[in-house]
Formats: sequence, C-alpha cells, structure tokens
Amino acid sequence: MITPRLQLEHITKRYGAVVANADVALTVQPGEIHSVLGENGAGKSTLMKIIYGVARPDSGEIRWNGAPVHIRTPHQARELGIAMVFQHFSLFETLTVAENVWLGLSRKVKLREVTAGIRAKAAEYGLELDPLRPVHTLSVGERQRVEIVRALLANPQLLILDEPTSVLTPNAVEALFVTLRQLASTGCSILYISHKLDEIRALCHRCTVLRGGRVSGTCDPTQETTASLSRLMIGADPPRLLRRAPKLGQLALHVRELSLPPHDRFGVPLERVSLDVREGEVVGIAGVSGNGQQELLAALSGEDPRAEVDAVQLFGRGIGRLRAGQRRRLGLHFVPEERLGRGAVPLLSLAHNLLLTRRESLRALGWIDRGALREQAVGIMDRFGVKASGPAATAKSLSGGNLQKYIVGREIDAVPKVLIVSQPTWGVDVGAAAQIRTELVALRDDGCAVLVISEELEELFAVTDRLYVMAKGRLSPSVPTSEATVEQIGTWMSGLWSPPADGTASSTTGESR
Amino acid sequence: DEKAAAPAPAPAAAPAPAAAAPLKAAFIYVGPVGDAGWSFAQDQGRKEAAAKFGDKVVTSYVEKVPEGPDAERVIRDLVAQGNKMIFATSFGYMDAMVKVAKDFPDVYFEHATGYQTAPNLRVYEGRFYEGAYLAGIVAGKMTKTNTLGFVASFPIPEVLRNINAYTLGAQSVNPKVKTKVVWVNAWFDPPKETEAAQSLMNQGADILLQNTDSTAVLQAAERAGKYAFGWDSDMSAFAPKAHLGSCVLRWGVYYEKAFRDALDKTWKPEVTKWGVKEGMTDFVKVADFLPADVKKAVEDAKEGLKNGTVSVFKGPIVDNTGKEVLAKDAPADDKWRGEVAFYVKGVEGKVPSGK
Amino acid sequence: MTLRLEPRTVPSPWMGILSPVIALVVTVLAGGTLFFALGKDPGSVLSVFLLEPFHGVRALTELGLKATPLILCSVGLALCFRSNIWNIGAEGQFLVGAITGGGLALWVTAARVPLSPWAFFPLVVLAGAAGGAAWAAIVAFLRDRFHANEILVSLMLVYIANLLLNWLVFGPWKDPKGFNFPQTMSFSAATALPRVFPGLRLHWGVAVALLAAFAMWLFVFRTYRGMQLQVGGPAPAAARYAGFSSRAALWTALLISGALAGIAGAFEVAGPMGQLTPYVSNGYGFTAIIVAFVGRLHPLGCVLGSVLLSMILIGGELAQSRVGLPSAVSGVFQGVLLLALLGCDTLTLYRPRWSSSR
Amino acid sequence: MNELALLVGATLSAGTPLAIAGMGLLVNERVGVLNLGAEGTMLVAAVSGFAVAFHTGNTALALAAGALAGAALAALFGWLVIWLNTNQYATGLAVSLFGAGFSAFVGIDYVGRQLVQHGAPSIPVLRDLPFLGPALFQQHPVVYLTMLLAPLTALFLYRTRAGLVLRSIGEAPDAAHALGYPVRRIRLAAVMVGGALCGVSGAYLSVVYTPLWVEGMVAGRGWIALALTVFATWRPARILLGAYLFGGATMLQFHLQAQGVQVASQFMTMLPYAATIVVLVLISRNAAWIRLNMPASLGKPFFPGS
Ligand SMILES: Nc1ncnc2c1ncn2[C@@H]1O[C@H](COP(=O)(O)OP(=O)(O)OP(=O)(O)O)[C@@H](O)[C@H]1O
Ligand SMILES: Nc1ncnc2c1ncn2[C@@H]1O[C@H](COP(=O)(O)OP(=O)(O)OP(=O)(O)O)[C@@H](O)[C@H]1O
Ligand SMILES: [Mg+2]
Ligand SMILES: [Mg+2]
Repeated sequence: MITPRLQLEHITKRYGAVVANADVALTVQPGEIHSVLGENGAGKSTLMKIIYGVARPDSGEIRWNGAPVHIRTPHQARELGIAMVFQHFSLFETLTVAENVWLGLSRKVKLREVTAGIRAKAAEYGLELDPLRPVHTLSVGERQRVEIVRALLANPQLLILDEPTSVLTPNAVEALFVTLRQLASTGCSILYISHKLDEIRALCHRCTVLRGGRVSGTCDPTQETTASLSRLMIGADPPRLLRRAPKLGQLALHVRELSLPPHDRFGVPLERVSLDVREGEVVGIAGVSGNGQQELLAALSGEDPRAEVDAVQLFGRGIGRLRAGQRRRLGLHFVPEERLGRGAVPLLSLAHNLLLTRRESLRALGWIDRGALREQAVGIMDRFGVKASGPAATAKSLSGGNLQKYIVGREIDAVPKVLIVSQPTWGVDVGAAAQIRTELVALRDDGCAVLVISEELEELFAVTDRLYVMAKGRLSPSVPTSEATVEQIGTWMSGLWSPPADGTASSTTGESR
Repeated sequence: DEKAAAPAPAPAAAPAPAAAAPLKAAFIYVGPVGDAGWSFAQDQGRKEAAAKFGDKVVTSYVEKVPEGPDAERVIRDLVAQGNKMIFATSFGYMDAMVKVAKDFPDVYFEHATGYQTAPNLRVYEGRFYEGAYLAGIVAGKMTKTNTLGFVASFPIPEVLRNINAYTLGAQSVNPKVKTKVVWVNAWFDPPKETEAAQSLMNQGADILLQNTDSTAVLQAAERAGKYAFGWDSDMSAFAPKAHLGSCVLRWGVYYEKAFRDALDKTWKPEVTKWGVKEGMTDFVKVADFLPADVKKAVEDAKEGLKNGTVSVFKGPIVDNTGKEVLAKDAPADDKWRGEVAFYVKGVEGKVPSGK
Repeated sequence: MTLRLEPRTVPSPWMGILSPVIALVVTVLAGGTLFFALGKDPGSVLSVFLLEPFHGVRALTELGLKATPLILCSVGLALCFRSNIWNIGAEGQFLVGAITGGGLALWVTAARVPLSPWAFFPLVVLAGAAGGAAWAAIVAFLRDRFHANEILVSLMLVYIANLLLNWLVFGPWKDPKGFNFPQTMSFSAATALPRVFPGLRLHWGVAVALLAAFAMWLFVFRTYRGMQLQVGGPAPAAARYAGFSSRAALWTALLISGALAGIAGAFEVAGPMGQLTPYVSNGYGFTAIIVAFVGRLHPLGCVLGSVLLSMILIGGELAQSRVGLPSAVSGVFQGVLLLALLGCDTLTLYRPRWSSSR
Repeated sequence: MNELALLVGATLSAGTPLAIAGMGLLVNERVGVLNLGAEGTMLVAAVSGFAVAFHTGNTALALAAGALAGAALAALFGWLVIWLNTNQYATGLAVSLFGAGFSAFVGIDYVGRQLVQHGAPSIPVLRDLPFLGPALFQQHPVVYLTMLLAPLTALFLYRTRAGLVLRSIGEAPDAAHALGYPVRRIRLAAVMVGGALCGVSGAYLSVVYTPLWVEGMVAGRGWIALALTVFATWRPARILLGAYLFGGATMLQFHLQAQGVQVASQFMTMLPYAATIVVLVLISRNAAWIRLNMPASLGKPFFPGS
C-alpha cells in the first residue's frame, strides 16, 4: 500500500463562536484529484488554509507523506511541496506577472529565470501569459492563470485549487482540466474545490463532503449524479426551476448605439451597443468577462454617467447622464457581481447596508428611522433565508452565498421596474443558486424587466427568455433562448455573429481583449 | 550642577517656618528654560537673585506657558498657591497680567517688556540696544566688506531698535557700513537661524548679530570663518574664533531689586528700564584678538553710556527712506524708543510691517 | 505558551469601558515609577495630574474652557477621518477662523457698531465658521480638481495661515496705540463672548461645542447624509454603486470640519483673549487629531477625549508649579498616557489569548 | 555669480536633513506604515547624537547613536501599530508628543553645552574650482552620502528581491502573508530603518548642521519630511529633488530678504510652503501615476488571519 500524500485527522478550527472545522479527516493519495464539497460556509476554504499554513488548527494532526508535520507558514508549506491557488487572488496589482510569480517561488531563482520559466510553462500547458505585463492590466481570467502558473512553477506534490473556475469560461475550464489531468498523471495530488457539481464529476477521483464544518461523507464522484452529490451536500435535491411563458409588456430598457471610450487605459471601449428589455421577460448577456460587460454595466447602472443622454433610455426617457441613485429612483435596480465592497459595505451592518439602495426607512431631512430599517432588514432576511446573527451583523461576517442572497433580496424586495443582475450566482452553492434563480423568474412573472449578465451558459439557458452575446465591446443581435444552442452562443462569444461584415476577426482566444 | 538642578519646589504643605514666612515668588517663561536663550537667561537671573536672599525668598517657575489664554490660568493658579510676587517674562502675558492683577491687589505683579501698569503691576525691561550698539562699534571697526548682517526674529520695536542700534554703533566708527537684515519669523529655530546666517554671509555680510535665542548664528559664522556675537548670555565658548563679544542680559540685577522692594515693603508701581549703567545690559568677553583700538573704542563707549555722555539714539536720525525721524537735539525718550518702526539709514530693505 | 491576539467578531463593549481604565493603570504605574526615580512623591504628582484639574468650580470651568476648542476641532476631524479624508490642518483652519472672527470683532470695535454681546455671539460663530471653512475649501478644491493629497496641502496651509496671522498683527491690524507690539487693539465689551458664570472665564462657546458634538453624533449615526459620507472611504465602489457622490463627501466633510475649527478659533479670540495676537492657538488643531482617535472617532468620545487631554495639559502646568516637575517630564507622562490608551484600545477589537506554541 | 554658487551650496546643505528623513520615511511608507512620529523621533535622535558627540567628540559615532535612538523609538511605534494594531495616525502623533517630551527630559543636562567644532569641510582641489567649488564641493560628507542614498534606495526597491517583497507588502499585505512572507516582521524592520534614517537626520541637525542641543530644535522638519514622501509620490529620486526644492525655496527667501526685496517677510517665509503646494498640484494631475506609486495599504491596519 502506498503512503497517502496527505492525511488530516481530527482537525478542528474555531473562529470565535463559529466552528469552521470540526474533527475533520481527509486523505489524499498521490496522483489523486480530490474534491472537497460543501455549502457556502461549510469550512472548505478554512481547511485548505490550514493545509497551506495560512491558518492554524486549534487541534488535530497533519501527516505529509506519512510523517506528522506542523505547517506553520505558507513558506513551510511550499518547502514541503504544497502549492495553492486562493479563492481570492493574492496578486500584487502594480507588479508584473513575472514579479508576482517570483514572489511565490523560492529565494534562489533569479527573476530572469522566472520570466523564462513562465514562458515555458505557459507553452507547455497552453496558458498564454505575457510575463512582463503589470497585473492590473490583466483580465480576471488572465489573473487566474498567473496564480496557476505560479503554483505550477513550484513543481508541487500537492496543488490546492479553491474555486478556480468561478471566473473561467467553459473553454478555459476545459483547458484547465486538461492541465490538471496531465499534472495528476505525473503524480501530483490535487485538492479541488468547486460548487459546480458536474465539473467535479468530470474531473475528480474522490470527493469529501463537508457540512457545517464536519465531514458528512466521502464518495467517488464519477459514480454519483449531480442530484446525489447535491443530496450529500445539502441533504436535498437542488430545487427545479419552473417557468411559465413570458407575458411581455412595455419596452422598459432601451440602449441605442451606445459607444463609450474606456474609463482608464486598460478598459474596453463600448462600440455601438444596442439592447432592448421588455417588461415581463428575462434577457441574458453571455460572454467571457473582460469583453466590455463591466463597462456596459457601469453605463447602465449610472456608476459611469458619461453616456449620451439618449443612448440609454428607461421607458422612453433618456437617462445616460443620470447617476446611479437617480436611476434607481426611476425604478432601475442593479446587483453587481462584487458583493463585498460594491454591493455592500463590509463593516456596515446588514440593516445599514439597505440604505445603499433603499430609502423607505428614511424620514424627513434624511433622518434614519432605525426601527423601520431593522424591520425591513429582518423582512428581507426572512423572505430570502439569509443566515446571519441578525440585522446588526456586519456584511463582512456573512458567507458569500448568504450575502449574495441578501443583496439580491434587497433589490428584488424593492419591486424594481427594471432589474440588472450581474453574475447572480458566482461562488454560491447549489441550493442558494437555485433559490436566487427562482426569485428572478418570479420577479419577471410579476412584470419586471430583468437583465442577467453571466458567464455561465447553463444558468443563462435556465433563466432567460432571450440572449445577447457580448464580445470585444460589441453586442450581438438577440436570439430567443429556446432557439439558441450552446454551439451558436459559443461561436458568437468569439465575436463572430451573422453578417460577418467586419468578420475578419481572427480565430479567437476567448480570453484576450 | 546649576543647570540640571530642579526648580525649587514649592512646599505646598510645608510646616510654617518659625520666623517670618519667606517671600514666595513665581516666574512664568515662554520657552523652556533649556532654550539657551531668553528663558534660560531669565531663569539664570531668577537663581542668581534668589541665591542672594537665602531662605527669605522661595521661587518657582512654570516654563513653556503659551502667550495666549493659558497664561491667565497659570498666573491665577500661581497666586492661588500663595505666591505673593509673579514675574511674567514675556510681552505676550500683558493681557493676562492686567486681568489677574485687578483681582489680587495684595500680590505684586512684574511684567517684562510690557507697557501697562496698575497699582500692583509694574514693568521692567533691559536696554538691550545698548549692547547692540557696543557690538556695532566692534563690527564697524572689524568689517572688511562694510556689510553687516542681522538675523532678526519678529518686527517688534525692541528688535528694530536693536537692528538700528547695531547699525548706528557701527556707523559711529565707520560711516560706510550698511546692514542686511533677514527675518526668520521665529524666536527659536536653530536650523533656520543657521540658514539665515548662511544666507547673509553668502551675500557678503562678514559680521553677524542676531536677535534670536540660540547659538546657531554664532556657530554658523565660526564654520564659515566669519565673525559674530553672543546674545542674551555669554556665548564665547561656542565659537572661539568667531566670537567678538556677547551682549548679555543680567535679569538677576533687576530681580534682586524687585525682591528687596517686596521684602522691604518699598515696592511701588514704576517703569524700570535699565541698561549698561545699572549693569543689566552689558557687553562682555570681548575677544582677546581684537586690536587694542577696537577694545578701547568699546570701553570708551561703555563708559560713555554709564556716565551719560554717549547715547545710542541721538538726533538727527534719518531713516533709510531719507525721512528725518528724530530732529537734531530732540530727545529720544522712552516713548520715542517704544515706537520705533523704521530702519535707520544704512539698513537695507523695508520693515516687514512698516506702514 | 505565547500571548496572541485574536480578532473579535463583535467589538467588546466591556473592553470599550475597561480599556481606558487599564490604560490609566498602566500610565499610573509607569508615571509613578518615573516620578519616584526623579525623587518626587508619586502619589502627590499623580494627584496633581489626575485630580487637581477637577478640583473646584474654577478648575472645572478652566477645564471646560480648554476643552472647548478641542471638542470643536476634534469632532470635525472625526467626521473627516470617518470619511477617509485626512485633514491634518485643523490648526490652520483654527487660525483663519481666529482671523475672521477677530477681524469682525475688530471692525465692530473700531466702527463702534452698537451691538450687545448676545447679538454678536451668532455673528462671531458665523465669521469663524466662514473663515475656517474657506481655508478647508482650498484643500477640498485642490484635492477635487487636481487630486492633490490633502495631508500635505492641509499641513502646508497651517504654516501659511500662521504667517498670515503674523502679517496681520504685525502689519495692517496692529494696534496704533500699542507701541508697535504685535497685537490688535482690545476688542470692545460688546464683542466679548457671554460668560457662563460671572467672574469665571468659561463662556457660552462651550455650549456650542457640546451642541456641535451632539449634532455630529446625530448626523453621523442617524442621518442618511452622514451615513453616505462614511461609505466612500472604506468602500469607494459601494459609494459609486449607491450613487453617493465622493466629491460631495469630500466637500461636506472638509467644510464642516473647517467650519468647526474656525469657530473654535473665533471663540478663542472673542472669548478668553479679547484681542488678536500671534499666539492664538496652542496647537489645538494638532492636539485635536489625537483627541479624535482617543475618542475613537465618536463625537461623544471626542468630548471625553477633549476633557482628558485638557486634564493632562493643565496637569502638566500644575505639576510644574506645585511639585517642581519640569515640563519635559510632563511631556513624557502625557506621551505615555496616550500610547497606553491607544495600546489598550486594542483589547476592544482583539481578544488576547494564551496559546500553546505548537 | 559667486552668490549664486553659494546659494546652490547652501541649498544642498539645507535640503540634506530633509532628504535623509524623507528617504527613511519613504522606505517606511513603502511597506504600508505611516509614521507621523517622525518629528519626535528626530528629536530623540538629535539629543542622543548630541550626547554622544559631546562625550566622544566623534561625529560618525554620534550619527550612529542617532540612528540607534531613532530605530528604537520607531520599534516602539512599530510594535504598537503592527502588533497591537493601534491606529497609525494617532500612534504616530502620540510618539511625536512623547519624543518631544522625552528628548527635552534627557536633554536637560546638554542644554548650553558646546561641541568641538570642525571647520567647514571640503574636497581638496575641487573646492577651488570657480563656481562649482563653492556650489558643490565645500560640503560635509553627509551631504554627499545623502545624494548617494537616493540611487541606493531606488536600486534596493526596484532591483532587489528584498525591495520587491517590501513593495509587495505595502501593496497587499494579505497577499504577501498568504505567500508566506512574515509581513509583520518585515514591516517592523522597514519601520525601524525609517526610524534610523530619521535618527541620522536628527543627529545631523544637532551635531553637524547646528551643533547644539536645544529643546524642540527640529522645529517642524519631521513634518516637512513626511510631506516630502507624498510630494515625491514615493519615488526616491523625487525625495532628493523635493528636499532640495524645499531647501532651495527656504534659502531663496532668505537670499531675497537679504537683498532687500520689498515684500513683507511673512510672505517670503511662506514661499517654501506655497511652492510645495504648487508643485504638488502640478505633479498630482496625473492620478494614474500616483495610484501606481502610492502603497495601497498605507495607513491601513493589517492583521494576519490568525
Ligand atoms: N477569518 C475569519 N474570521 C471569522 N470567521 C471566519 C473567518 N474565516 C472563515 N470564517 C467562518 O468560518 C466558516 C467557514 O468559512 P469558509 O471560508 O471556510 O467557508 P467555505 O466553505 O470556503 O465557503 P464558500 O463556499 O462560501 O467559500 C464560515 O462561517 C465563516 O464565516
Ligand atoms: N468604474 C468607473 N467606470 C467608469 N467611469 C467611472 C468609474 N468610476 C468613476 N467614473 C467616472 O469618474 C467620475 C468621478 O468619479 P467619482 O465617483 O469620484 O465622482 P462622483 O461621486 O460621481 O461625483 P459627482 O457625483 O459629483 O459626479 C464619475 O463622474 C464618472 O464619470
Ligand atoms: Mg471558500
Ligand atoms: Mg457620481
């Protein structure tokens, strides 16, 4: 019998009153791709941080290649041969790719060798990267690559990936899987965390499921169905989405030939974007992030009020120059993809975070009626099943999924006329994702115009009535979702939609700008 | 060590001595006693004078009292502690002194360099310009470039008087002399004083005097191989080569009189302005290497100041715009001197706030 | 075993009260040792520092007088810091408020405007506020228009305000009967701030300061506008998302804080000074920065912080005359107290925990 | 002509203490810690340097003592803000207050003492060059070392791995921690380096520039040095430039005064401060440049995820 690469026993970790990990056991074999599965806040990231020496367990034991070890620092972890790609990037914006990678490697290598190494690894695994570019000029996907190349260059025996695909395109995910399988075949073990159950079924050899910080079971994911994995995880099947035919109303959001130069040097210019959303329908925008979605969203939401007045119209009224607050007063609400720091202020209470977009609890002269505010928050938390200590809990203290539910709930509860939602279920567990989707559809059924921007085609196909595709700052014509195919949308995502008038566009790497 | 000695503690709850209770006197200083300048000289005076009375006088002080509203509180508190005599040693305390004096008729208030008096408040001042005048005589004799430099603090009459006296002293022995003035707008900022001195020397001034509180100007001259004077106290040790003499203030001379007046119950409100004659102002430590005629000129002038044959401000005096500010034979009394707001002929530039 | 700090999920309200007490104990121990080493009786020195400033009506009013400008300045600064605007030039705003407030009083005096002190009171508040706000507006404008760092600009403007004041009192505003000394003529009785108690210097400005602190408390915690200001600092993207104007936050915070500092300056000249001299401020604007943090950027905390700082500043003077402690030692003692206070504050946010060093 | 040369020379020497302290604070801020205690640190170093110079007569030893004292006080500051996570702004100010009091306290015995004076040092041969001699070659060695300090700091920050680690911590301490760097220890080290350089600057003031000790003699230069780092957008060469600019403006206003220029001296004294604001406005218009250079975590607390 071979010695396991990594063995965890009785790992327990508390954060104040929260038990993030309780008596966790985990075994990873050499060359094994091992998945850790669990709801939001189940303790997956915490466990990974313990393995990587970022967090220290309160008790428990770690064996590395059979020998007990105390991993006190990431440095020590790296010396053992453990590499990690974090859920939240640990990159330095102003430094170059090479410098970022260098910082994660041992002291002995020279920067020049690192530069060469990046080029070599990138070629080997098909991860295109320019080592000399500053990180702040990179798209999210490219940043992910930096993290992965950094991990690969360390020649690890164990690679930890915490939700690496939440920001990758289907193509990129496929490419990553090829890389990972290749790596595993050389004997490297991989710990893989994701909320996408089909990915886990496609990639992983074994799976450990966490629930409330405890191991609730292990399984062989290739032998499971998505439904059975879901049962293991949340104790229930993922709820099914029921859809009725849309009852179309007025033209609500109308974007006409919107062109906008980028806000800074590294932004994407919008080119003659046109778009319609009617009351009672859910319209989707597919596309790889970094193709102008950010810019379009900012122009629609009012965070960037530089558009021509009439380029953006709400029920026939030009709103291109209005700021976010003013547009909201006209009934246009918006859920950004960044939950903390944009959708919510981290250190403010949930109740006070309502005030970012809601004004019902304000009295004359801007006086805040705190009782009303608290009640309003409790109402939203109840309706959307937000798990938190109460309306006074800070936004920061919530797990990602719960905060997402709260923010989406806050906007839905406002009964908007138009709701724009970006990446509604990023990093959210299956149960929560299903609930959010159900709410969106329910909103549409009540006559709201909903615009969903997402990178997950599966999600778009599930909730939308009509689809646009965004590529290189331009928007495709729309197609009814019922008539669209994954292949067609995939082609459009590279910027090639019918009459290819300027279709000289070369074959694409979906990611590049 | 004299300097390191802590100030005499005020025996708050000390048992009353058998004999007559000692005179309790308190001083407030604007700077730290460690400024080596004004407050330092005041404190030296306090110690010298107090030492002459043994245990008949008990003194204490509060240093670094800002010249704003805080002064009044400090003075009141000092009175509340049983001090029968308060010395406020900077002009900015005037307002506070006047207010508190009104409320405590049985306490003697003494204010340096002010002009308001009351039945229990009097003012005293040294004729520092006499020292500046003597320094000017040395400078006038010794300058090679006929350009003197003056590092000035704030454009108040006292400082302007000193600039003028320095220039007049020099012109009394060398009519060609002119004086360059640089204002640092600070009493006490040694690096800035150094920079100002450097700037003056760069522009040809070869003998410097300052009306600021540190030894920085003297030291800057020493390094540059130029000459300068000490101010407030004997600063000869700081610059053996550059030091031509020090204009010193002996506050102790006056404090001795003040204590005596109080103890003898002969205290009355008056205005005291003492100079070389009374020994409050002096020009000391004249450099050994000075030619004999220079030393003699200084001695003669000092003698003249003592016996009244020499006076610093004597008509006709013309300011540097050519206007006559003191007619021939007109008296330069204390009122006239108190209102000096001009440069005499030979000083370059314009008084910063002059009308 | 090693001592480690662990972040608390919720700040401990217990420790919020206890930490100043612990700080005081630490200071008393450190200070006591220092005084003992200097050959003083620690007990009496400490009582001079900590008790004397509160002893008797006059002492209390003096404490209030000293705390008034500190409250006004620190409350405004707390708002700035909460809005992530690093205005460290309250001193300059204070001085300009003193200039405008003093200028008004001077004009009323010179022109013999028939006014009663109570009629003048609101005017001097307005004048000081206008001056301080105008000075702060320079900072806001340069930051808004040119992205010029407010720390540096506000600091440089302190030096400039000081020299401006100097120029005025040495030049155009000099008392013609003042023997050329740097001071304006004494203001007429009509411009004197009304006193709270006859014969004592405490003026009704203290009520304005307390009112300002209370109003700021309401503004910061109970109003939409106040809440808006505090979003841009920690989460600029959230502010943009919500549609809160960062420029409005910049201007509001700076103008309010400038105005309050200006009022403090005007109060000093129209209150205890009664004339304008170069020595208006005693570093109140800088001390107020410490106060703001000691008060945890809470308006009511600022009131307590101001009283504390006034206590140790007055205590420092008393310690000189009562027990002959050089002012330098008072400075050391004050520094230790502040450092201990800040250090112990850690306990409200973090839990010290002994852990086996595994 | 000669006057101009002397003005240049005086400018260099006036800018030197600002440049040294500014450079130290730059290193300090590059790692994300803002030390508003510079003024107090410089004072403590000034008195320490003076004391050592007084007892040993050795200038180099005095400067070293200043560095040591500065580093020690900075270590106290660093321990409070880095380990106890106290507010950087408030702690810095408290350190300034403490430093002022402490230096005055230990300096009581040194007030009015004088050091053995060394004449104006200069470089043989070169010092006799017309114009260049008085402008450049009649300075204290520290002046030249300071000029060297800028390229050395730049080299360290931008060409060495240690410098890279330092910058990365200033930018994103959490990420650096996740990569395994001992963020707090490195921060402390940088803060101590900053303190040490402030210390050298303070000791230079009290031992070389104006060889005397008096209470409060740093007179605001710590604040100016802090302002310089912002002004320089955290680039070493610009610190030097800014220091000389400030020194130059100071000397120029004295120069103009001595020339009898008819402007109220208060306005002349404002010159360096006003010039600083004007130049800041000019360089700040490029917001992207500042964003790229300003340490993103400056002034913000960091607490490792325990
Ligand atoms: N630094 C911390 N301080 C306090 N609580 C924490 C901390 N880190 C994690 N927690 C808590 O520990 C629990 C587990 O968090 P963890 O990040 O491990 O969840 P996760 O399974 O990775 O969730 P997700 O799928 O949302 O990433 C959560 O309740 C979280 O709130
Ligand atoms: N992420 C962004 N994308 C596009 N444009 C932006 C973005 N952020 C800011 N802007 C532009 O920069 C300008 C300044 O932004 P900032 O938020 O500082 O000001 P503001 O609060 O909008 O001020 P005001 O409300 O007075 O216009 C905005 O008006 C907007 O045009
Ligand atoms: Mg996680
Ligand atoms: Mg806006």
